[in-house]
Parts: sequence; structure tokens; C-alpha cells
Amino acid sequence: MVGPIYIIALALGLAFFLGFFGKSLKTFSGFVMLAGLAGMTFISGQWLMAFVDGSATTQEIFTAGFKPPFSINLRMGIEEATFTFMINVIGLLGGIYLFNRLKEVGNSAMSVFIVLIMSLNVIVMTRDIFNLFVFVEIGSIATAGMIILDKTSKSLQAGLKYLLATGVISGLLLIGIIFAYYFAGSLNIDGIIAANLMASKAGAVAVFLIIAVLVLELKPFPANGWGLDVYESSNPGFGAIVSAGTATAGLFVLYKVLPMGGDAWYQYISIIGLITFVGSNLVGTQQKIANRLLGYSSIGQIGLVMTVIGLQPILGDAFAFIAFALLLNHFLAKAGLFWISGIIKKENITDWSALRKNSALLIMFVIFIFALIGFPPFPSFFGKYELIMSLISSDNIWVAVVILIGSFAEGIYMFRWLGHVLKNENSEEEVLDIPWNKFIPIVLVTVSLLAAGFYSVPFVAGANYFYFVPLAFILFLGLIDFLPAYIKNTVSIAGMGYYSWLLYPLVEGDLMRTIFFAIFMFGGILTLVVGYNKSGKREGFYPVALMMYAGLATIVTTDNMFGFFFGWELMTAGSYFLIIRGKRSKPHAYSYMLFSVAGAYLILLGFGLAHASGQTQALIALKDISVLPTLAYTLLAVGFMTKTASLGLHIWLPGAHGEAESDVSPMVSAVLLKAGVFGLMLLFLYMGEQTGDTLLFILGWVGAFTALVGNLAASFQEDAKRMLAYSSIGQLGYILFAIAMMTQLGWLAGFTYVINHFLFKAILFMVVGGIVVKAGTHNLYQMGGLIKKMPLSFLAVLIAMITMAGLPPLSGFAGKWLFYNAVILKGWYIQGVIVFFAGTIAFLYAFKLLHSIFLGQLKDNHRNLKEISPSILIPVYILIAGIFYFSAFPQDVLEPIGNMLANYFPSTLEWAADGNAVTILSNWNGNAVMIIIISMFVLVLGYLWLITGKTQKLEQFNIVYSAERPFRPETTHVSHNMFAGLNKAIGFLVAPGITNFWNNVSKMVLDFAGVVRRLYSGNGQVYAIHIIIYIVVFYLISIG
Amino acid sequence: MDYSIEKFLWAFLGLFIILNWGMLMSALMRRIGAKLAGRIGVPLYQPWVDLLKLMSLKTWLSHGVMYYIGPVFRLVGGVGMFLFMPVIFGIEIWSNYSFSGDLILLLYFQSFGMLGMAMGASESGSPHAAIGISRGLSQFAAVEVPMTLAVIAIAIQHQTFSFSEIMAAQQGGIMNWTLFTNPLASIAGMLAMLGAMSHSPFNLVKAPNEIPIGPPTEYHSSFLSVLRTNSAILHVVEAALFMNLFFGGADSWYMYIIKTFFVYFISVFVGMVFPRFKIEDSIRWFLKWPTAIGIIAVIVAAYW
Amino acid sequence: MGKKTLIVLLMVAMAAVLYPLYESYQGSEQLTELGQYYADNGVQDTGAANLVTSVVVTYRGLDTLGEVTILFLAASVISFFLSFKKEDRKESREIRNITEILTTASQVLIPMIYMLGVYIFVNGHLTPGGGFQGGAVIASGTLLMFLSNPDFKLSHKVIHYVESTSGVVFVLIGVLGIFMAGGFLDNRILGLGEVNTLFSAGAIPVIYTFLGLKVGTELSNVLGIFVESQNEQ
Amino acid sequence: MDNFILTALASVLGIASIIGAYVAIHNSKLTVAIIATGIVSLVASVLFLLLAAPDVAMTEASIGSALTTAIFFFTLNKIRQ
Amino acid sequence: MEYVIMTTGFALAIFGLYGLLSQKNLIKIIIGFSIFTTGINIVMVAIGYVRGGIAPILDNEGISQIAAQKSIVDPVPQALVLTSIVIGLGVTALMLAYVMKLYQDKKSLNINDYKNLKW
Repeated sequence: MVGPIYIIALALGLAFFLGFFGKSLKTFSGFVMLAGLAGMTFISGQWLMAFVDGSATTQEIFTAGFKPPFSINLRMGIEEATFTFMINVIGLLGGIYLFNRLKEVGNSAMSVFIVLIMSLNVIVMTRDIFNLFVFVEIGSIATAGMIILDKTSKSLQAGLKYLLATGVISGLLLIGIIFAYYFAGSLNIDGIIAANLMASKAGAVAVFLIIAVLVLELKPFPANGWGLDVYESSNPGFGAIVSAGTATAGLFVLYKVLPMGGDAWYQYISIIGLITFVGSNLVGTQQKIANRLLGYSSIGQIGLVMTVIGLQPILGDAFAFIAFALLLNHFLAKAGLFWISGIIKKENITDWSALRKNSALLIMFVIFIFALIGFPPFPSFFGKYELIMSLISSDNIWVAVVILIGSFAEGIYMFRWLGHVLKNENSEEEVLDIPWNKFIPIVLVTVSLLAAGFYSVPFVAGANYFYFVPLAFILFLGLIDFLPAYIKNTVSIAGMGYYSWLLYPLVEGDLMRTIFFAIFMFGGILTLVVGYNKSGKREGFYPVALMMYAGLATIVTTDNMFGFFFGWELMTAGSYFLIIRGKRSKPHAYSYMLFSVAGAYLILLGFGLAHASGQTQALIALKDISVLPTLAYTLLAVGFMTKTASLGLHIWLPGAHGEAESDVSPMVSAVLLKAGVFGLMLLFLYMGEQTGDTLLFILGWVGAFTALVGNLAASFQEDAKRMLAYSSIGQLGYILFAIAMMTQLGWLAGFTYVINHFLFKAILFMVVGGIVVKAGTHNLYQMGGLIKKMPLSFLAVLIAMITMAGLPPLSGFAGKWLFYNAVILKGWYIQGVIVFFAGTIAFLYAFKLLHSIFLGQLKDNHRNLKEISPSILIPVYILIAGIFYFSAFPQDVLEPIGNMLANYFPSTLEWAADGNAVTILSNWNGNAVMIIIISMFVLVLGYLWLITGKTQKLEQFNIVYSAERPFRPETTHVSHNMFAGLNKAIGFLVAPGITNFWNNVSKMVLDFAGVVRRLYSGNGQVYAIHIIIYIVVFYLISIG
Repeated sequence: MDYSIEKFLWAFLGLFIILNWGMLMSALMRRIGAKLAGRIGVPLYQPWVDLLKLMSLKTWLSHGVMYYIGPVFRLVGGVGMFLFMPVIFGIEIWSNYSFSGDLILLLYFQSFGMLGMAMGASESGSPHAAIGISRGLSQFAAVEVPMTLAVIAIAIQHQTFSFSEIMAAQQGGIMNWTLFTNPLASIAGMLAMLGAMSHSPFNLVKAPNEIPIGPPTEYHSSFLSVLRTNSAILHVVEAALFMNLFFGGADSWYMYIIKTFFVYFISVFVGMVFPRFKIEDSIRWFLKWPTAIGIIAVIVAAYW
Repeated sequence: MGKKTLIVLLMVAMAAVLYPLYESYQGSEQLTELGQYYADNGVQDTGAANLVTSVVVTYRGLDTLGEVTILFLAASVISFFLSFKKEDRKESREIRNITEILTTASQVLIPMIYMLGVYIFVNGHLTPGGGFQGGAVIASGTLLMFLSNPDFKLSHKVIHYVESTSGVVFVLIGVLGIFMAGGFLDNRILGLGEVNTLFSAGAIPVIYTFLGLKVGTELSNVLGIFVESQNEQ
Repeated sequence: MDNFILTALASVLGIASIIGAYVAIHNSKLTVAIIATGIVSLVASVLFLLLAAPDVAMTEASIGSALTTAIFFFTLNKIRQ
Repeated sequence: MEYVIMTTGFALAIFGLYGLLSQKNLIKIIIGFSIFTTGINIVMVAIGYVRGGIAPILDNEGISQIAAQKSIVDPVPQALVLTSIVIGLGVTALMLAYVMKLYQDKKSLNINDYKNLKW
């Protein structure tokens, strides 16, 4: 095994050797540099492998042949090996990336580069504090040199500010070191730790100086203006090295030196880390310049790792995994992002849409963004989950909350950036040239990020490899993305079919999960079938759709909290990409994502509290939460309600569902919303009646008002898909109200609504989606009379509408009947009336939809429309068959559900012999009602047919007005502002109060960030003053 | 749960009686109205004559499938309401098919007919019909609120939704009619009935007399005859519904005829006195007073 | 004038921060444990009379290596930073009138200074001084040459060769230390010889010679670049 | 006895360096400021001698005062042009 | 005697820092920085001083080997200062190079003119 000392010898030897060539032989010296970097990577890699397979033990390397206190020693343990390996890898990849740039500048720049990487290695390995100072100085001079790789006036200023700041810092470090030596008598870190300097006040100040300087090297929040300028102005290739390499070395040094200060320091470091993480992310929300934004984000992430280092005594043995997972994730993702920004070379994030030209680069960009926020299959997801779990179980909940707020703030600007990339329009002419040496590092980093995610499974309780099976299939779909759409469609349907067949045994026993499993899987397949009518390739649609369905499947089949959260985040990621495909859906997808991420974090906190009380990852732990139960249940409830868009959390739904693509809307609204409902049902089952009764009462009222406002808003909509979206809000308000009653009848009504809503909403969105595409407009007042052209879709919408309105013959009435009995038995009378009134309003807009699309006068530009494509009609008519079966034989569906619910709630519904559902209040025989109505219908039809005989169809007469066309023609269309009367009477209920509320909240946050941003005035001297203030304040807090 | 022909025949007979009584009642009402206005009014057999005339008219014109099926929905709505409600309390043959559903089914069945009319009329494409529909639906929604409040109040009071139990509770003397045992609910119910009957103050929707506005504008001949038969049946059945709920139901045909006449007379009488409301005013009116009374009724019934 | 007062206030605060350190310093009566060890067996281990040199070169050899790298870094960063294209170099510098005294004095002094520099770093292990000081003296010699005759050109090729060779040799000696003696940069690869004679203290004189050469050439290179940048546009 | 002389010498040099630093910072003319810096580092090298550190004194003298001041003057000259 | 030198060292350091933060002119800032480093160097050497000690060079003519060990000064801080002086030179040289380039760019020595990178 090559000794680690050769890293230094090799690097310095080559650096001096490069001096020989002066200005000539540029390419050759470039390759010499790469060889050197590769050698260093090999050495540290070889040590890492040795440690991983246990064949090596921690080694102390003595220089100059003497024992440590008298000479400098380097240590090569498993930690050092991993960190040096990471640094050398980033050095090698950075060298490859910057190859051309370094060649242009000359081979002295190459030697500076290789020396910089060597200095980071030694910083990690050395155990001597003065040696650490020397190599930190080498690092800072080399960085100052590297900043001016692209000679712009900005990079010059950044360089000077950097030198000023590091100069002041290193001076103070010197004082700290010399006095530490004076008190401890030795320069070796272990010697100083042994001397326990904290005992005396002066010793404490010396240690304070050392640690404060090391913290300042990591650019803590208020005093990091100089750091941000470096990120913004330097060449992004070098920015990657600073953000990944130097930060990793700096964090390890802090970890190494912290024991010097005793455990009080751990607390200070975690507080500083938290302030940095939240502060820089918050200020980042206002940022428009790409590199500076990456600077804010990397400082934030470093702050997070610093917090974790500070929390070491609390986290115990989980510390190593969490710190490494978060650091590795930041390391890989940030390097990748900087490299991509090096290729894109655009300053402002709004014109990054050129990234869409190269789909491979785009996918990698997305992977980095999602890795940073902490979405599944990435290490940060596992790290953050484990961090929150152990934090809450050691009951510092506030730290967990602040961390989540910080990463939510990061989500704000990262997703805005992603939105710009995916949706901003693209100038055609400029082409994106990607040289191979810039592309390969990014690919390597992405691959290792995914592999890191895979390998972090054994470290987290409750995680198992089974969750990665769907991801492998999604990867496979991603690879075959070049095929035409219909092949991919068949493949994905087959895949989903097999996967659901595979998972079925998992849910077989539990009827509730089987129903939801059926809705997710069967509904998913149906909505995918609709995709057959789409031509072309539909890049990126199928992997993402499968990801959503995989997430849904995992939620239903898993039995532990980790699996549930894994599936939840997977589903959110998948659905985000589905929604953002719509033409005008950028703002809506953005608000959807923010609400979902916030909701997911609330759920995580809730799970944390459950884990804290039950100490297990199983979902059963939700049953009896002893740690702050009411808080836990409220958090979980609100978290799930962000997904069911209840009142107050609903503003994302109309835009997200309204603007989505025609076959995405049914997926997202009919199938996805049920995930939130499933979550709520689980929660209420585990919570039980007595613990949550006030919460349930409130949720009942929330459900009632959501139903009312949702349906009312739907009836005043002019846009067809928006109307359906608002109606989904209303229907989910029903479901929430029903299950909040916690009685068998209530839950039966809830289940009926879940099944009904799935059936008719899928039909409505599919058909309306098809029509909107055919008719070319969303607005109801531009449509009409399509019954003549599309009779089949008219019939489908008619049946769906009757089910939605709850009219007797069809299954909708079953829901209403159960609902009525439940309300009276439960005693929630007033809410019952509100929800019933909402039901009538539902009838109104259902009719408006039917009327304005199909009936009335056929518009002349729709004359030659033909029926919507069979690929939509087939699933629609399967669903209609489902509705008829459910309406004709309600007992076959409701009885098993009733029995299943019987073991949770007292049973109040029996099924009499002749299929008559009997409660103490009333009875209802769906089958009989159906038969009677159909027979009456046939009789009366026969009677009418008898007395009218043959009729001749009247051609459409064009109602022309005597006066000339009014200025706004749509006002004459009947469905324009159709329920004006109702609107004038109770329109005030639907005023956009809540949307304004959320807009004000976001404006307040952004203004605050704007004010704090003023801190960075750009003047180098001011930054130096910030550093001194920071030291004085830190001193007063810690020691003064 | 027997589908025996015999049950069907009794129901058909009941339907025939109701149809004739409906036509007679509307003719009587028109005469009384005319008398109040100083006119003689139509002869009592007028409705039969109109019906026969309409049925005999041959017509070839139809605006399409939904236009054709609209009146069928309408009539099925009317007949359905009749079938699902017991006519005479106590007598099994006259209880029709009320065992397969109850008050909730009836409440929802009202909108079944409304839906049919709306679809048929809008298929005809005439703007007058469309305006009438939007007004009708809005008003129907507003009427539903006090109606539901009344129904819920009664349901709380009697702890049941099934007709027979409600009627049973009201037997034996005037005093235990719902009118007196639960006055607030009855007032709310009666006010809602005014809207349901769509007589004068709230008849903007059909407004048959002055201008031919409203859903049936395009209907003629045999279609109109079907609509007429239905409106006749509907008047009686609506009145019967409110009779069963508030006035103790009928234990014999004789009682049935008298009570439905008086209930129907109340709405006509109110219609004579008050002028027609604008659509927003009617909605606002319904959502103000009747709903307030209804809510108080529910509170009183529930917590007192 | 708020800023000035703020800064003064800050200085007072910094003084307060540093005061405990200042106040805790009582001046030591006897050496620290580390210092005592060096005093006792510094000479036996490294054979160098000048203890500071033995600490600088062998005991804490890595620091010196770092030290040299810093100078090397500074020189190369400044070289590619202030470098400029040939075409925008002015024909010649305006020549200030060089006084007679300066030219004659420099002719006498320059060789003396170089001799002094070489002397300093050759027996760095005996007398105070060493590689850095010797290099600095040589650099001041070159500085005098720049000042005395204006058209003195420093040939970069020579500078680069000397600098690189001495650097590489220094690293090689370090590596040799591993094979032939205790560890990296150990000076016992050559005989320790007898204290106070020129050829004693193992590799220290060799290291210091190359170190002196390297520092001297680097600093003169830096000075050269500063001079050349004078006549850039 | 000699300790007293040393302390006196050290305090004189100390005050000289403080004054030099004051002139270096507050004097408006840059040339004077740079010379003052040179003087401060020269005095510092003498102080090192007092502290029995000949090596450091030589380094400070040659590098601290000579070369640093030289570079300062070169930069100043370049800026003056 | 070492107290006085220690005080001067600290005073120089604080004064250098003051100069670095208060002066507008770039050159003055670098001057402040070099005084700051010189002050710290003085403090470092003063720490190693042993009262009555002589330079740590053991040429064996005058004082005998053993006697010398009692009275020499601690060599370690001196070694450290040696390195920090050279580091000071490196950083100052780099700063001055930056100042020259910045001057070329914007023809001004006032630090307030270099504020392109803000917020």
C-alpha cells in the first residue's frame, strides 16, 4: 500500500517539475497534472478500499522520524481516507473539467491547481495545528490565485476581498495557536485536547480563537459576503472545487478540532450551523444570479452539515451516517450544478432554458436539484429522515423544525429555478456545445449520487431494497425514451400490471388497502390507456408517470413509516413533473410543489413524534403517540390535507389540475388526491375517536366549508377544466367531512364517495380533456351543441354528472343516503345542511358543464369535429360499467366494506335479505329503485313514442340577432356567467380571500429576504468588519 | 319487495286518480283566481280538453335525442315521486313502492325531473329556454336549503326518515300533526313549498302567461301533453308530500283529496297576493328568512 | 463619522477579547517541555548547532515544505496574473538619471551581497539564518541590480530551471528520508558528522542550500515581474 | 541591572514602532506611509534581537522590511504613472 | 522586558487591524495588514522568550553544553514565526498584484469603487 505521504511528494514534485516547461508544451504538462491527480486519487482510493474491507487499521505517519509531539504526524484513518478520496476525486474531475481553461492560462496555473488539491489533502490528514495553519494558508493563496482563472473585473474584486478576509482570519488563528502552545505545551492536536485548555479563562480564549477561525473559514451566515463573491465571480469549474472540496476539508477540520473545546462548543457550533443554514437559504430566495444562488445554497448545505457536527453528542452512533450522507449529497450535487452552470454560461437563472436543448444534461440537472432538496433515492433523503428521527426522539423538536424550515426555504428558490429551466421559452438559434471533458465529470457525479442513495439503505431503520424495484423499471423506461409513445405506453402498462400483480398479496388481507390499491393501480392503467391517442415521443412522460404510480403503490403496501414517507415523496416528485408539462402550468406546478414539500415536512415531523413515543418505525407507532399527541396528530392531519386540498391549502389545485395536459388531469385528480385521503384514513384509524375529538370536530367543519366553497367556486368558473378542479376540491371536502365523523356510516359514505369520485372524475376529466383538445378551447362559452358530433361522450358525461349530483338511480345516491343517515346519527346537523346545500350546488355546475359543452347551438368552427378518440372512450366506458354495477348492486360493494368497518366502529347498518340497506333511521334498496325507474322510463318512453309517431329532425336554426353582434360575443352565450343570480346572492363566499392570504405570506418572506440581503454591500472592507463583529459577538456568547 | 302485477295495477290506478284530481284541482284554482279578479274563469273540464287536443296534434319536429327524452325524464320524475311515497297511510295496497326508499330518495328525486326538463329545453337551443333553465336551477338550489332544514328538523324530532313512521307519529288528532309539534320546521317547510310549487311570487321561471319564456318554450303538441300530465301529477304529489310531512298524512282518499286541495290552495292564495320576485331577490329571500327559521328549527329540535 | 467610531469600538472589543491572553502571560522561567526536549537532544538527533534550523528543517520539515510551496505559489500566481502579451510592452522604461554613486557602489556591493547570501544558507545549521534569509539576501542583491542599471533583464528560463531543480531535489531528499532514514524529510540520510563543522547535521546543509537557491530565484523572479510590469501600458 | 537597560531599550523601540505604525496609517502621502512601514518592521527585527531570536531578526530585516517595501514601491510607481 | 515587547506586539496588531478596517485607500489597507502580521509575529516570538535566555545556537566554545541547555530560549515559536513572516510576504505580494490589476481596471484606489458584486 502506497503511503499517504507520497500524495504530498507526488503533488509537489510534479508542481515544481511543471515549472521546467515555462510557456511551451502546454498539453503535455496538462496530462502530467492529470496523471498527478490520478495518482493521488489512486493512493487515497486504495486506502479507502483497504479500510472498507477491513484489511487496514488507522495509521499514524511520522515525518522526520520522530514521535508526534516533537514532529508533525499525519493520520490515515477511515475518515481521513474517505475525505481525501472525495477531495482527490473532485480534484481529478475538476482538472479534467478545467483542462482547456488551465491550458490557456499556462502551466503555472496547473501547478497552482495541483498544489491546491494537495493542500486540502494535507489539511484533512495532518494532526499538527501549526501545520494545519500553513496548509490552510497554502489553500487560501492557491484559491486566490485560481479565482482569477477568468480575468473579469468582478473576479479581481472577489480575489482581493477573499485575500483580505482570509488574511485577517489567519492572523487571529496564529494568535490562537501560539497561546494554545503556550498553555498546552504542544502543537499536536491530541496534545492540546489532552491539556484541556478550557479550564482556565485564557486557555478558553485561545481555543475560542482557533475554533472561531475554523468556523469563519466555512463562511458562516452573517459574515460570508466574501465567500459569496468568490462563488459568483470565479469560473464555475473552480466554484465546484471550492464548494465541494474546500468545504469538505474545512468541515472535517472542524470535526477534528472540536473536541479541543469540550461539549459546550458542540452546542455553539450547531447553533451557528442552523443560523447559516436557514439564513443563507432565506436570503437565497431573492437571488437571480445563478452562481451566486449556488453559493447561497452551498453555504446553506455546509451550515447544515456543521449543525449535524454540532449535534454529535445528541445523535450518537447515527451521527456518522447522517453527516456523511448529507455531506456526500451536497458534495456531488453542488459539484454537478456548478459544472452545468459552467456549460450553460448564462448569468441569470431566468434564461437557463437553453438547458432543455440537451435532454441528458436536463435530467442530470433535475437529479441534482431533487438531491439537494432531499427527495428519495438520494442519500440526503435517508440522511434527513434519520436526522429528524433521532433529533425528535432526543426531544429537541425545535432544532428539527428549524432544519425543515431551512430546507423548505431552499426548496423555494430551487424549484423556482427548475420552473424557469423547464418552462421559459427558448431562443432557437444558439446551440449548446458540450465538450466531452465537461460532460464526463457530470455524468460520473450523477451515477455516484444514485449509487450513494442505493448504498445508504442498510443504515436507515425500516428501509429495504424492495422500494428500489420500481425505480429500476423507471430507469429502464428512461433509457428507451427515444421510442414512439405508443410502444412506451404498452410497456409501462404491462410493467404496472405486473408490479400490481406482484404487490397484490401484500394488501390482500386489508380491504381498505385493497380498495385504494385497486384505485391507484387499476385507475393508473386506465389513465395510461388514454395516452394512446397522443402522437410523437412524449419524452420524459412515462418514467415520471410510473414514478408517481410507484410512489402510490409503495404508500399503500408498506407497513412502516419510512416506506410511507419514501412513497409519499416519490409520488410528489412524479406528480410535479406530470403537472409542469402543461403549457401554462409553471406557477401552478411551483405552488403545488411548495405546498407538497411543506406538507411532507409536517408529516415527517408527525412521524418523528410517533417514532419518539413508540421507538419503532412501524406504522402502528401512530396508534398511541405519547410525545405531544395533539401536536403530532394535527401536524399529520394538516400534512395530509395539503394533498387533499382542503380549504386554506387548496389554492394550488385549480391551476395544477386545470392547466395540466389532457391525460394528466385524470391521473392527478382522480388518482392522486386519494393518496391524501388514504393518509387521513390511516391517521384517523390509528388516532381513534377519543384522542382526536376536538381535531375531528374542526376537520368536520373544514370539510363542510371546503365542500361549500369548492362547489360554489366551481359553479362560477368559465374554464371547463378549472371547474372540474374546483369540483374535486368540493368532493374531497365531502370525503374529509364523512370520515371526520368516525362512525361506521360516516366511513361507509366516505368510501362510497372515494369510489364514486374516482369513477366519475376520471370519466369527466378524460372526456372533457379530449373535447378541450379537439375543440381547441378551455372556455365553456366557446363550446356548445357537441351532442350532435359526440353522442357517446355526451352519454358518458351525462352518467358521470348524474352520479356526481347524487341522483337516485345511480350510485351517487348511495353516498348521499349513507351520508344523510350518518349526519343525523352523529348529530352534526348544521354541517350536514351546509354539505347538503353544497350537494345541490354540485348539481348546478354539473348541469352547467353538460349544458354548455353538449347542448345548445353548435358553433360553426366545431362543425367538422368528430367523436373523441376511442382510446379515451374505452376506459371511459369501462368506468361507466363500473358505475352501473355499483348502482345496480350496491350490496356487493358496501356490505364487505361495512363488515370491515364493523371491527373499528359500532355497526349501525345491516343488509336485509332482499338487498334492502336498513338503518334505524330508514331503508334503501338500490336495486329496487333502479328497476322501478328503468321500467317507468321504458313505459313513459313507449307512451310518448306511441302518441308522437315518427318525428323529423329539425335542422339547427341560427338565432341571428336583429342588432349587430355585441362587443363581447361570449356574453350572449348562455353559459357565460350562467348562475348570475346565485353569484350575486352568495358570491361573496368565494372571494379569493385565501389566495390573497398565501400571496401576502410569500411576499412578506421575500421582502424580509430582500432586507437582509442589503447586508452584502459589496465593499470588501465591510465584509472584514462583519468578520470582526462576528468574532466579538461569538466571543460574548460563548465565553464572555 | 314484490313486483307482482297486482301491486303494479293498484299503483297504476292510484296514478290515474291522482292525474284526474290534479287536472280538476288546477281548473278549480284557475276558476277561483278568475273569480278573485272578477272574471268568470274557465269551465272545470278545460284541462281535459286541452290535454286531448295536445295529444291529437300530429307533429314531425324534434330537436334531437335529448329534446325527445326530456319530457320522458320529466314525467318519470313526477310519477316516480308518486310511486316512492305512500298515498294512504295504513293501507298496504296504497303504499306503492315506498318500501324501497324514503324521504331522502324523494328529496333527491325532485331534481330528477328538473334535470330532464333542463336538458330537453337546452337541446332545443332557444336562448329563452336557456335563460329559464339557469333561473330555474338557481331558484331550485335556493329552495332546497329550507326544505332540507325542515326535513332534518323532522328527522331529528322523529328520529326517522321513513314516511310511514313519520305519518304514524302524526295520527290521532290535529294536535300531534307536525304543524303543531314542530311549528318552526313546518313554517320553513311551507315557505319552501311556495318555491317548489313555483307559483306567483316565484314563478319567474315558467312565467307562462305574459311572454313565452322558460324551459317549455320550444315544446309543442304531444311533448307538451306529456309535460302537462306531469305538471298535473306533480302539483298533487308535491302537495301530498307536504301533507304527509306536516299535516298528518291521509288515512283515506276523502281526507287525501281535501288536504291536498288546502295545501295547494295555500300556495295559490299566496301567489294571488304577492307580485313576482326577481331571481336574485327570490334566491336572497329564500336564503334569508326560511333558512333562518329552518336553522332555528333544527337547533330547537336537536338540543332542546 | 459613525463608521470610524464603530471601528474604534470594534478595536476596543477585540482588545477585550485578547486581554485575557495578554494578561495570562507571565513570561516563563524555564523552557516548555517541548523546548526542553529540543534543547536536550536536538543536537544529537540532527547534529545541527543552530536549534532553530534543526526544528525548522527536520523536526517540522513539513512546515518548511509548506513554506516553500507558498512562495512557489505566490510566484507562479503573480507570474500568470501579471503576465501580459508581448505587443503591449513599451519600448523602454524612462530612465531616471542614475547617479554615479549608485552605479559604482553597486558594482562593489552586488558580488559581496551574493557572497553573503550564499554564506548564510550554506552554513545555516551553524550560524543564525538559513535558506529563507540567504534567499532574501540574494533577492535584495538582484533588487540592487535592477535599481542600478535599468536595462538589466532577468532571463526567465534560467530562473525557472534553477527553481524547479531545487524544488524537485528538495522533494527527492524528503522521499529519500523515508527509505534511508526514519521518515519523510529526515536529515539522517547523510552522516551527522561532528557538531560545528561545515559538513555536519546530515542533509540539513544540502536542504538549506537548495532552499536558499529556490527562495532566492523565486523572490528575484517576483521582483523581475514587478519591474517588467512597470513598463506595461 | 542589565534587565533594566533592556526594558528601557525595549520600551523606547516599542514606542518608536507605535509611532511608526501611526504615521504609516494616518499619513496622507503614500511614500511616507510605506517608509514608515519599513521602519516598523525594522524596529520589529531589533526587538527580535532583544528576544534572543537572531534567525527571526535576520528574516524580518531582509524579507519584512527590504523586500516588502520594495514591492510596495514598485506598485506605487506603477500606480503613479 | 518581554512584557513591554508583548504589549507593543498586541498594540501593533490591534493598530494594524484598525488601519485595515478604517482606511479607504487600498495601499493603506495592505499596509495595515502587514503591520497586523508584524505585530502578531512580535507576540509569537515574545511568547517563546525565557528570562535571561540566549539564542538557541549551541556552538560549544563559550558555554558548556549542559549549562547552555538551562539558559537558551524556546526555539519552537521562532521556527513558527519564520514561516509566518514568509507567508506574510506571499500574501502581501499577491494583494499588491491584485491592487495593480484593479487600478488598471478602474483607475481608483478607493475600496468603495469596487462594489460590483453585491446582494
